[in-house]
Amino acid sequence: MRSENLNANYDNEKTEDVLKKADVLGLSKEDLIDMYKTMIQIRLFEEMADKLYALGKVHGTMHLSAGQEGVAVGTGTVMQKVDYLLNHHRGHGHFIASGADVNKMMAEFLGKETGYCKGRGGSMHIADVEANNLGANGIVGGGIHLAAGVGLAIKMMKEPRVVLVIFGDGAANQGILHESFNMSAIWDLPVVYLCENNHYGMSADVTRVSSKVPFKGRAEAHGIPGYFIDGNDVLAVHETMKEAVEHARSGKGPVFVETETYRYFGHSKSDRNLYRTKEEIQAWKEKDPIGRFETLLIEAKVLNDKAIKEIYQEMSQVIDEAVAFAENSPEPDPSEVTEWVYA
Amino acid sequence: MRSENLNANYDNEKTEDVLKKADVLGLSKEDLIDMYKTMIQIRLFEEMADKLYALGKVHGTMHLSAGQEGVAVGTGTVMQKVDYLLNHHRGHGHFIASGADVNKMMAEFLGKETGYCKGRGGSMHIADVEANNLGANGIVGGGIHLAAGVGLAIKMMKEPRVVLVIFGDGAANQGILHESFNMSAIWDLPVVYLCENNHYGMSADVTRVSSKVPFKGRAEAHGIPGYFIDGNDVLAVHETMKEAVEHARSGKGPVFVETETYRYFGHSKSDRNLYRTKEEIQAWKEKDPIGRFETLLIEAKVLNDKAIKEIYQEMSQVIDEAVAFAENSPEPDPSEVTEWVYA
Amino acid sequence: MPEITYREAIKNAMVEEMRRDERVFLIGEDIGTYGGAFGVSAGMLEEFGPERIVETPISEDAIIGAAAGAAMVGMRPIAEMMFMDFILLALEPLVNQAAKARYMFGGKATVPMVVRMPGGSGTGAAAQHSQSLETILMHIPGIKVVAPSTPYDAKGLLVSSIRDANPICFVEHKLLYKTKGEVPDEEYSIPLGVADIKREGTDITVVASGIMVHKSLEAAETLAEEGISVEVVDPRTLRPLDVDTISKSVKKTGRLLVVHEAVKTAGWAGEVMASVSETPAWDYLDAPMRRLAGKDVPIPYNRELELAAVPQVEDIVEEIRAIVQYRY
Amino acid sequence: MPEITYREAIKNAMVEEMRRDERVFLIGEDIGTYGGAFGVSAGMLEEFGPERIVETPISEDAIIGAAAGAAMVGMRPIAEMMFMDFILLALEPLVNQAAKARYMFGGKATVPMVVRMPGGSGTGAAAQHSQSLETILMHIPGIKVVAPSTPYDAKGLLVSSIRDANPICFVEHKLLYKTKGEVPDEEYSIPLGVADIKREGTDITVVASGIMVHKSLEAAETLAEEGISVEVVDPRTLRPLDVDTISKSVKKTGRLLVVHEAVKTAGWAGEVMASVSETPAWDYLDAPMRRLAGKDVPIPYNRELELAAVPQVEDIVEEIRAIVQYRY
Ligand SMILES: Cc1ncc(C[n+]2csc(CCOP(=O)(O)OP(=O)(O)O)c2C)c(N)n1
Ligand SMILES: Cc1ncc(C[n+]2csc(CCOP(=O)(O)OP(=O)(O)O)c2C)c(N)n1
Ligand SMILES: [Mg+2]
Ligand SMILES: [Mg+2]
Repeated sequence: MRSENLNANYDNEKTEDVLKKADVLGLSKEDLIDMYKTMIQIRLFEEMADKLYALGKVHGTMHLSAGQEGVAVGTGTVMQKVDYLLNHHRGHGHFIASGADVNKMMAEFLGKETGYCKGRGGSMHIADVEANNLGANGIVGGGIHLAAGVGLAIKMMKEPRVVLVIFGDGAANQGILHESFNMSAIWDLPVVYLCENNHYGMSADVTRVSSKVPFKGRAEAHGIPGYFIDGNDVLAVHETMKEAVEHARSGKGPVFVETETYRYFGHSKSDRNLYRTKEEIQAWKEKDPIGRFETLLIEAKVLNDKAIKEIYQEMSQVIDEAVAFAENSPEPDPSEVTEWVYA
Repeated sequence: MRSENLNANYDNEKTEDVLKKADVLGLSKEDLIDMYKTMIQIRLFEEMADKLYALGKVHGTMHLSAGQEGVAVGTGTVMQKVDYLLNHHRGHGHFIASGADVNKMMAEFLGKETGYCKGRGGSMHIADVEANNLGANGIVGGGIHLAAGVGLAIKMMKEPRVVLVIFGDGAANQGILHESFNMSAIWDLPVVYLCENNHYGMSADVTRVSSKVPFKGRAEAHGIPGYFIDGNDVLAVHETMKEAVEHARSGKGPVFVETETYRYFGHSKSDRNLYRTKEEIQAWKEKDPIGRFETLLIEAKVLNDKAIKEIYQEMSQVIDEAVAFAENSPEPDPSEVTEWVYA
Repeated sequence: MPEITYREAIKNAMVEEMRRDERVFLIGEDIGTYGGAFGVSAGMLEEFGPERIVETPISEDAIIGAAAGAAMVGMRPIAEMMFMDFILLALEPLVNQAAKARYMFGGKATVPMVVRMPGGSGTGAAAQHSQSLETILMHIPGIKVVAPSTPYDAKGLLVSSIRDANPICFVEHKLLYKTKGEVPDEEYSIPLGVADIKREGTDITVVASGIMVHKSLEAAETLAEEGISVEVVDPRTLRPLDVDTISKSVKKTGRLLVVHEAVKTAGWAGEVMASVSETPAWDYLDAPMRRLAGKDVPIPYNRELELAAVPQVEDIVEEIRAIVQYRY
Repeated sequence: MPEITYREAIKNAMVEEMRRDERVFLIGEDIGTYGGAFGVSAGMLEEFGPERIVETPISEDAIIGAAAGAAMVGMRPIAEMMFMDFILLALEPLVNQAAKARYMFGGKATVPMVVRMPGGSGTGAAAQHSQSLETILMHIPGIKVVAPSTPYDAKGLLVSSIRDANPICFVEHKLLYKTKGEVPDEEYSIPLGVADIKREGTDITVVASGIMVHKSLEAAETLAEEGISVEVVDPRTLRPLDVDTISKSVKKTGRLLVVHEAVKTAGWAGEVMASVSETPAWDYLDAPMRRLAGKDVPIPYNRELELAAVPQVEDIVEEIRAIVQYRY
């Protein structure tokens, strides 16, 4: 029994709406521009990562999030510094949106000593524990149990924090989701579950390997409120995440948000894209989260062509500097390979 | 957030109803008497097991199902010989109801060479693979993934069989349930999930450790039809299981049945019953599945006191013979301890 | 010194550390009112309440994952696996997450957690409730493995484990819970990674852990009557292993027998032997290094089979005799 | 004989066995259109269809559990873990169910299943995608562990594994997939439990498996120029281990080095050494038995660190030199 097709409601937003909506959300024009900038930064980071890989400068795998910037930025603008983040393998966008230093990210990506993890982790394990970023994860679903524990710790410490755990549609079929849902529900833990449903696991169509989509029914079966939204609408993501995070922060327990989105690049570098068509990818590019937001901002006169060009230039420079920083950084010293196993 | 209280609908069945209902279900008076007999057999088996333990004749643990005979017999009378059974640790009743040889069961319980598993398994691992009994399981939830595989095999072999997997309310919080539900749902596997919700795990009240009861919502979240019924009403169990098994056998995919019931003995031998009150146990004894069925059968004149006495005598003798068989059976030979590791 | 049981020693360590440090908490199945399957935490719910005696659903994977998550953000969880066998349901968070986080993140995470787990056979609980899986845990960089054999060691090592900044697997043997021994009233701790010579001797070194320490001591007693002097070394922590103490002992006695209940194939006896090979003790060996271990079988239910599956005192006695009689 | 890759050899074994026996089927993640993460099953969906190339959700626990369940009722599943690391999510069904069912049930069950799993480092996939966990699997009675190093062995051993009636862990090294070797067109199989001497020599026995066979052969080549004659023994199956072949070799050479990529502590080198100690070969040892293994670290991402974490050819060369130079 295949699932029904997945389809969040893709509105054609009206010009007036965007400013009104922003206003309601407490977002200024500057905020909107910042959001747009961050989306561009993510896109350029991913494109650069892809390029560096093609140039043979990266040893190892990576999972690029181009196409999913709406989820990252809509979420990142809601989270607070005190909140914990458990990210997943396709995590660059969320890190950037949560304010990570792209120099250190790029350096980690190139395996350098100046990277977030001193080159030990790579793209799949970027973390910054001091800044409450508890890491990307190489295990599909590998943050989901940790989230229950972080939520429990927050509750014990009686602090107004939340933990955000991010995972994909593929991860939603791991049993640990069920255990974590149950635990966070019975203890009313401040866990925000964010599922980036980008229609595919590695190659598996979500409707072929999942009993029922959207997944929110799985959360609801545990009494956890669930949302299913258009992840390519950055403001919709922001709005929903705001509500969700508030719910969790106020002690009402866990919450589940599922965002429909799409990734443009292959799953990882071994991907030959056999499982989807060029047409499908193209159709999704027409629903591009950056393009849609850009159109709205132009129509609302928040941006114009010149401003956009400048933003691209500025962001390109940021990324180029990150690459320069990373390339000029030293390699880890192989004699230190056995350090940091134990505390 | 605690679950709501659990409460299946405990009808006070009417006399006429029982014969009418039996008729609708295709059960003759003899069938009803057989069902009653099997329930008595289970009860006496469990009481004897408890006694043998107290006498120091059993080395090891056991989990007794007295109080849950309604589920066992209501189910056993529906299953066919071709169907596979994956049982759980509290499995004596289901084995007896599925026609197992109590001599071999008792011998296994006493660790004898003549037992179902030649004394290697004990109460928690009774199995009879040739007869499609794939074993009790010491791991809570340990049959749930196996069930998906058995279901898949049945589907591949294109045979009109089903696999019945039995587990408790405690097991329902294991993540594997989520994985197995999803798999059997997407492939429409003939898996019948039977949850014996007896209100407690080892000591944990189901409402304290479960986000939502009854659990059927968890099945429904995967598109799997779910039932929640009074497990102490043997005919209700029979009726529902019949419907459920037919559903699975006809190729419509998996189905989930949850039966509310109660165990009288402690969880296992280390149990001091601190987590529940004598009153609660007493209240449940008033809803005893045997007592209720007996009353109905008496009122319907299917049984009278004399017949009941004879049944008890007959069943006692069966159990006594099983004990004699077991006690007179040889111990395994310690020099054979390394046999049967590999095929 | 007062005599208390191994069970009480463990409980006392937890109680005292929880009083001392409010970041310490207990998490596991049926640890509250029931007091845990082996009664170790009996009464703790009354003192610490459900906030710190966190009784969970039956969800081993999430229990260990939650412990790891809480530890990463500053708590100090003690997780109880009701039986060691169940850690097999939770190796993902333990091995892929807790053990590796620090290294993967370039030294920027700490995961101070203890996982207590009763292992071993002897209670008739059969194949899925009787395993000795410590070797598997020893093979994971980032994890420490502790396995006390006496109440004194249990308490002192558990205190150190709780205060340690790494994921610790604390292996308890079910048959030891009721054993008694002297434990001081005052606070003390035993450093991890330090072996203890449980009996001095000159003819052979027996390295044994957990329940096998006691069986080896019994065997040593018997052999003393025959004039064979056995030194019994209890590593107490299996990882890090105190190779130094072991190799010194072997240098002295010239012979080595490793005894463990874990099944023989790929069991940790091999680690002890390989480690000794890497020390100067090798040159002092007068006989091949030997091991006596659980038979390569799942633990059977039947009492006699169960006993036959793991080393007993007589087996140790015989093995030692054979080694001592060995001539090149 | 035609030359084919290790990847093709594995695929050919699966294809031929699936044609021969309709009970054989494949189950795993992304094994259909994608052809598996390492492309091993590419094209098989076309021939066998989705009924026999069973592509699953990301649910490792259920994949192995389902394979075990299907095997118990007569099918012969080949399950693919996309990376060996993920078997940690599925040890419950593998160890507690599949490995023990036969014994627990008094010999009345058979669980004929193969779990294929690519292990090892070298691709920059870091700590959670690079582990060599074969020692853990070797420690489980009821399971056999196979680890081929060449296309010829891979095909012959996989055929035997699929026909075997027990749960088999079939360990593939990622870096070997592209390596080539001669494989006959005709059907053949290699019995489990038989080691292969990959190079004959007289001065030292090197026991190595998987990728380390090739590194050891390279080291042997270098050392031959120095007049050191190295015998390289590839166990091919780690459990059961062909102790006989190894001990005969050690008897001949008088020296033993075990090389594995798995981390050193509690790695399977210890098992080889302990086994040799139990044979007459012990008396022929002219030097301490030694091991060279992965460092006790999670595999790091950075290329140089990654190389530093596991034995390289030069390390093997140096270690052999030291052993050969050893004097009592
Ligand atoms: C436990 C585990 N199983 C499988 C993999 C291999 N793998 C990595 S990403 C991936 C797909 C994940 O899909 P999803 O969760 O939807 O995330 P997406 O890649 O689409 O962002 C798979 C199968 C893994 N890393 N961990
Ligand atoms: C994986 C696992 N965790 C814990 C246990 C210990 N244990 C055995 S039975 C049990 C309670 C099970 O509760 P439930 O599933 O409701 O079955 P019941 O005993 O009530 O019939 C527990 C915790 C186990 N055997 N396996
Ligand atoms: Mg996805
Ligand atoms: Mg129950």
